[in-house]
Amino acid sequence: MRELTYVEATLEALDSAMARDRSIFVVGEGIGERGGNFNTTTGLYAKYGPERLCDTPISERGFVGMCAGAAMTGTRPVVDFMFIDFILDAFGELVNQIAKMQYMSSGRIRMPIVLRGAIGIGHAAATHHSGSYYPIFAHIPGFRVVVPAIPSDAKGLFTTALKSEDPVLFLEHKSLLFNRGEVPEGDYEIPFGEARIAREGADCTVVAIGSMVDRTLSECEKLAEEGISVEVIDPRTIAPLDMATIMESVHKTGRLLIVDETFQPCGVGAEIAAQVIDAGFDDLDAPIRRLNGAHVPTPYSPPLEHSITPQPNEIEQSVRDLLAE
Amino acid sequence: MRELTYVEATLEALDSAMARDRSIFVVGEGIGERGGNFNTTTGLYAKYGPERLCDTPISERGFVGMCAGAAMTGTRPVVDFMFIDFILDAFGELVNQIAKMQYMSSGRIRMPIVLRGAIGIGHAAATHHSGSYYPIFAHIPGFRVVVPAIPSDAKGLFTTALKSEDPVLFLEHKSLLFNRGEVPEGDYEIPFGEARIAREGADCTVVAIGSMVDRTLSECEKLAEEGISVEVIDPRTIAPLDMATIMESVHKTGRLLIVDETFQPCGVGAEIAAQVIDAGFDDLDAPIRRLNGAHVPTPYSPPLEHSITPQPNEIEQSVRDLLAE
Amino acid sequence: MTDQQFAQEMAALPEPEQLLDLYRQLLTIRYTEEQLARSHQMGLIHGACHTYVGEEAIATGVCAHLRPEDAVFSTHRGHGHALAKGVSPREVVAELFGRATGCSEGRGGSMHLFKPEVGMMGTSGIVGPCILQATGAGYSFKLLRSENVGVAFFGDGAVNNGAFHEGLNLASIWKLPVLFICENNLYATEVPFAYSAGNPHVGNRGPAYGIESVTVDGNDVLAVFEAAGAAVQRARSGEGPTLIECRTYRTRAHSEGMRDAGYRTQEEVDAWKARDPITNYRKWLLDNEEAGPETLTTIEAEVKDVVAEAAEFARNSPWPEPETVSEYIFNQG
Amino acid sequence: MTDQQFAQEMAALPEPEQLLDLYRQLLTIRYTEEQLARSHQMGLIHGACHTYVGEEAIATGVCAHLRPEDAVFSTHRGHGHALAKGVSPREVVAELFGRATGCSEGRGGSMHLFKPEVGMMGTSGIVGPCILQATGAGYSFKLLRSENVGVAFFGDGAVNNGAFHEGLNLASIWKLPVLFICENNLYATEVPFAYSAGNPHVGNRGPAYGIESVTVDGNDVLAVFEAAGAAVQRARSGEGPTLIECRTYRTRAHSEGMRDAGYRTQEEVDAWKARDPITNYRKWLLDNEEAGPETLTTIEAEVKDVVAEAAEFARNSPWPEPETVSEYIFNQG
Ligand SMILES: Cc1ncc(C[n+]2csc(CCOP(=O)(O)OP(=O)(O)O)c2C)c(N)n1
Ligand SMILES: Cc1ncc(C[n+]2csc(CCOP(=O)(O)OP(=O)(O)O)c2C)c(N)n1
Ligand SMILES: [Mg+2]
Ligand SMILES: [Mg+2]
Repeated sequence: MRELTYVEATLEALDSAMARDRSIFVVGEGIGERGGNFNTTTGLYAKYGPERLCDTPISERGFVGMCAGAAMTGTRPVVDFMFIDFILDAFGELVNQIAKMQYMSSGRIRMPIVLRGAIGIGHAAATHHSGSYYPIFAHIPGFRVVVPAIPSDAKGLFTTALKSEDPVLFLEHKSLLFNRGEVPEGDYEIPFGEARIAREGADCTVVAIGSMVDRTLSECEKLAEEGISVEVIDPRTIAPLDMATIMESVHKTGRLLIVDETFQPCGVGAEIAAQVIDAGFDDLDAPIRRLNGAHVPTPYSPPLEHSITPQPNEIEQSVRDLLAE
Repeated sequence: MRELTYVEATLEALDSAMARDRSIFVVGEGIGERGGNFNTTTGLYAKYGPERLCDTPISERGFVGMCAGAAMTGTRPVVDFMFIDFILDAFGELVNQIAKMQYMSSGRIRMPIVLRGAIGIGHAAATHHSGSYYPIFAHIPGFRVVVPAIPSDAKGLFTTALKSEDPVLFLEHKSLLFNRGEVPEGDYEIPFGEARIAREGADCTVVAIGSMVDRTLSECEKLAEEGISVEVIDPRTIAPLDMATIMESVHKTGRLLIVDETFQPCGVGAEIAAQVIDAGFDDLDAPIRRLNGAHVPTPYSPPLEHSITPQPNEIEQSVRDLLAE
Repeated sequence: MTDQQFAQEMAALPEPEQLLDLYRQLLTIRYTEEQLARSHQMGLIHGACHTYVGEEAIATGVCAHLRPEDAVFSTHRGHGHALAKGVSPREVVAELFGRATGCSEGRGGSMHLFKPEVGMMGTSGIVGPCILQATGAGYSFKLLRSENVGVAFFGDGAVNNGAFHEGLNLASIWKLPVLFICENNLYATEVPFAYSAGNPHVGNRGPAYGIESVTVDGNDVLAVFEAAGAAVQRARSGEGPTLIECRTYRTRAHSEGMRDAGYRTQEEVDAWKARDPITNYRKWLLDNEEAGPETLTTIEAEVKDVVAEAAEFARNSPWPEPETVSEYIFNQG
Repeated sequence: MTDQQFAQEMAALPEPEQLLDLYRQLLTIRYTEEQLARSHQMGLIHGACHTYVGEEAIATGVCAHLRPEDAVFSTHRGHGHALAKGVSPREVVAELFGRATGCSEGRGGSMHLFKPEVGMMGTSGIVGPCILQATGAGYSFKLLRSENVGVAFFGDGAVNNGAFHEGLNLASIWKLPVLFICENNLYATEVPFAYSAGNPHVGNRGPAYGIESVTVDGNDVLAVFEAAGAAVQRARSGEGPTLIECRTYRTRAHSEGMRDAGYRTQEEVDAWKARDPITNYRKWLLDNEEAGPETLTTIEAEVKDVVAEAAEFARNSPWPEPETVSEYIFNQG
């Protein structure tokens, strides 16, 4: 199959959706003729023009609130934040308006808005350009939260996002954007709430999110040589979270590690662990472990930055520790 | 000992601190002559004047960002949000500036700011006036998050907050504000990160937060009549979280329930459960259970509103279920 | 453009038959609010309740120009906007009573009134968002090549908020069909606008955003009608947004049950009460022989009945079922 | 007040000995930026790097009036502000190299430069907050009865942001000692201000907030010096904030390594390069016989050495220790 980068995969999905559905438009800083800071809209301006690829002032709250109003009145905005960190200035609109609108209006108003942006630590982007924040959006009722790890998932999930009637946060890790992978031609949707089993295994379950999926898989290859068989699950969407697949895996392996770059306290790993301990208590043969990014603002300097994300050797060691329990 | 309401207790702490420390000032809407929507500043305007009790325009982002700058330059702002829901418009300032400032400046700039407001579901305040959001602030590195349940704690913890060099979120549940309780005279501090054992017991540990503490305690009295002995822990601060006290209790009881009005996914209960299952796996005789507010925007109508917070009978039943495991 | 030039460009006065509709609309709001105030005292309303008494001319004058497809976004003080946009007193009162028959099925209450079927796209407990959402409706309408307009109603308090700045600028640069209606009642709760704004005028803020702006007497329904008519016409014909400052006053407390002293004088309240938009409009109708006293008395009696019936309807309506509490969070699943 | 009246009220020209300090400061910024650009190409700078080349006159002219106790808050394009406020080239370059000797000990990088000891209260990767924080410094200084001032430097891009609106209004209503310095270089990344602002002028926005505002040639260090002097004087004497729009241009790409085509013409770039603030000021010094060519050449050589030595220092500096990564999150514990 042909290969595309992660960004090319979402671009293909966006182009196809925009061709099909005239109500879709994109707003953001530099997403018009420039084609987006991360090439997320390259070539679309020439095809669809300035109303549908709309460069904005630096008014994050303003254009998010505006897009909420647009979504309420028959169009389908896609907000491209470039770095997702900038979404924080629009947090009030997100939590009090976008997430709650369908509910407040007893389902008679829809909120088909896609909010996308680059997340994650890396490239010495420092603390104002390294955020992810998805555990926060999973905490709030009303959002779909999507964190694809590979190009084919990125395309299928973005297609689903662009057809959704609900608000979707589509979060793309900076270190994945230019990764290549096989991507099917044509339109296809991947439903929200279905995890991908990235690797089957029998001895230990590892749930890995976003950029941690590949990092975990490479370690598993090494462990496999020693006969240690790890199952790796990529949830793909954080909300809804496919606990059934995780539960089933833990039932089989009896051991669970969650690897996630974002902060540990009240994070996704905590939620997964809490659900497993509640409904799967008898399945567990060992404690549940979490590997997270350090609970610290992202430092700039490369050696500091490197030290705060879960490293391959830590993943390996955590699996070994669990197996030794 | 004399009794005060929760609000009177924090007012006493604030008055005393302002008398002692001229660098403390309060900003908010209606906190001047009016004395605050919840009487949080009653009488202070007459004593300390308009510069130190400063009524603001409806510019939440603006005055929070302003107070960040003030805290950086030698004064000690207290932001009184009335309803904490309004803090969301200032979320960017909180997360990207206030929480990160000490770190970014390698500790050479201080951020002594107190952000206070009424939280919680009740009184048909509906979804724009019922938020709590503390799990979000506990997720982000850089905040102290305080959720007192009784007047004496409110006073001691507020005194600590007003002396802290770090940003503090001081969150007061609306249904507690006019509760009365014994409050010592004079100044005293309660350190952050020390839970209160609200009730000793041997059979089951319940961690209850904010308004859930009293609700849990009343159920425990009933259960005690049947010989069921529940230990109730009030963490008082969500960040830092006193896991040692919780761990010790679970070591004794082998059973854990967490009762919290806020949303379940990626919440405080998840974090507590995940830490206990990691470090206290062998102590557990039963699954860990969580009782949370429903994962839904707060509805207005009383019967709907009533149905979404953990109710006494649910607390009782959860304890019974755990004991039956 | 000066205010005067702008005035000359304005739409004409209402047609004769519309004059009585305006009167009926004013009364519908007034009587409903007075009913809500009584119901609040009786404990039938559970949360906050901000009435629109004294400001009725604004919603009435603006919404007279709107079609159901035009989209209105409002604030915490939104009962009047909902009523003027076509939500029935029944649905408004029932919503405040928390009943399943309310316009938001009891999920919303006073500050969250929704009826998209008539273009009432919501009131909000948060100051500011309505400005942005109306801008967004304008964006939709432009993209969809419709002639509809988005309308934001907001208080003077919102003018100091970043949403005002960002929303007006966005509407300006894309020439969106939007009306920004500022109801300047001089106070945000108890804080005077003259204290909280470095520039105490709203109607002169247009140039800061390159848009038309004007100040009108918000207690004069005909003045509001004229200004709004011109603005709607501009919007529908692709000429972009307009900011209209309506100078007005709320004659009841900020919200029912709240103190209403200490921040404004009795003289000030009395002076504004003497400028009551309904009394004055009634007088104008009589003085100009647009209607006789019997006609007006008949309308008054009719509206009274409608509102009384609405309260009765609300009282007899069922509560929402707790089992349904998690419905509607998502459209799917 | 008209611009002209304002100009008359302005402080005098710099003292003769200050004229050469200004020249030295301009060069320090220019040479440091050029060094950083080279270092970026060599891979010694790890994150983004936004240079201030072409805009040096602004930081130079403003900071010439500031004391170490005055508080400066800046943006993503903040190297020049840090240098002008008294952070040494060593500390700036080392910070961008990510070394422990950098002004933020390597935690910050290009967009997070801090040295509170000299009143450099930080640059920010987020557009907007500096405006609010400078306002807050003004609040502190007023409350503490000091004569210090808060200064915000920000781009034209920030003007469309709610922080601008809220910050200027707050500073106005409390008459805070603050300077709002808008560096209008016509673009936010590649988006022209003329496109993104309904009103393409910044210097006329003061009246919307009831504060003084003025537009100056941001490439003329003496014009900036004069306007800033008057504003600082006003602030120190309790007369409140001033907004100064400095019209300028960045002659390099938005950030190092980024494309610099497709959104502006070569003619435009060339026209502005011909108005280079340093070349022109040099010429002015010579023409007015304020300095001879040898003096200037000596200064140039001296500054070159300082900057070269700074790069050397940075290259030889140690990396921060990963073990320290969690230090400084909290003051206590
Ligand atoms: C963002 C936000 N901050 C604070 C409040 C609390 N609040 C509710 S109404 C109000 C005053 C609003 O004043 P104005 O906009 O002038 O409207 P009015 O009540 O006078 O009609 C305030 C401060 C809020 N609802 N939203
Ligand atoms: C809130 C926010 N949104 C977007 C960005 C991304 N961004 C960085 S610099 C920039 C352009 C800034 O333009 P301007 O304020 O004019 O400053 P200049 O770069 O021209 O000096 C943008 C959009 C940001 N840093 N912060
Ligand atoms: Mg008002
Ligand atoms: Mg610029």
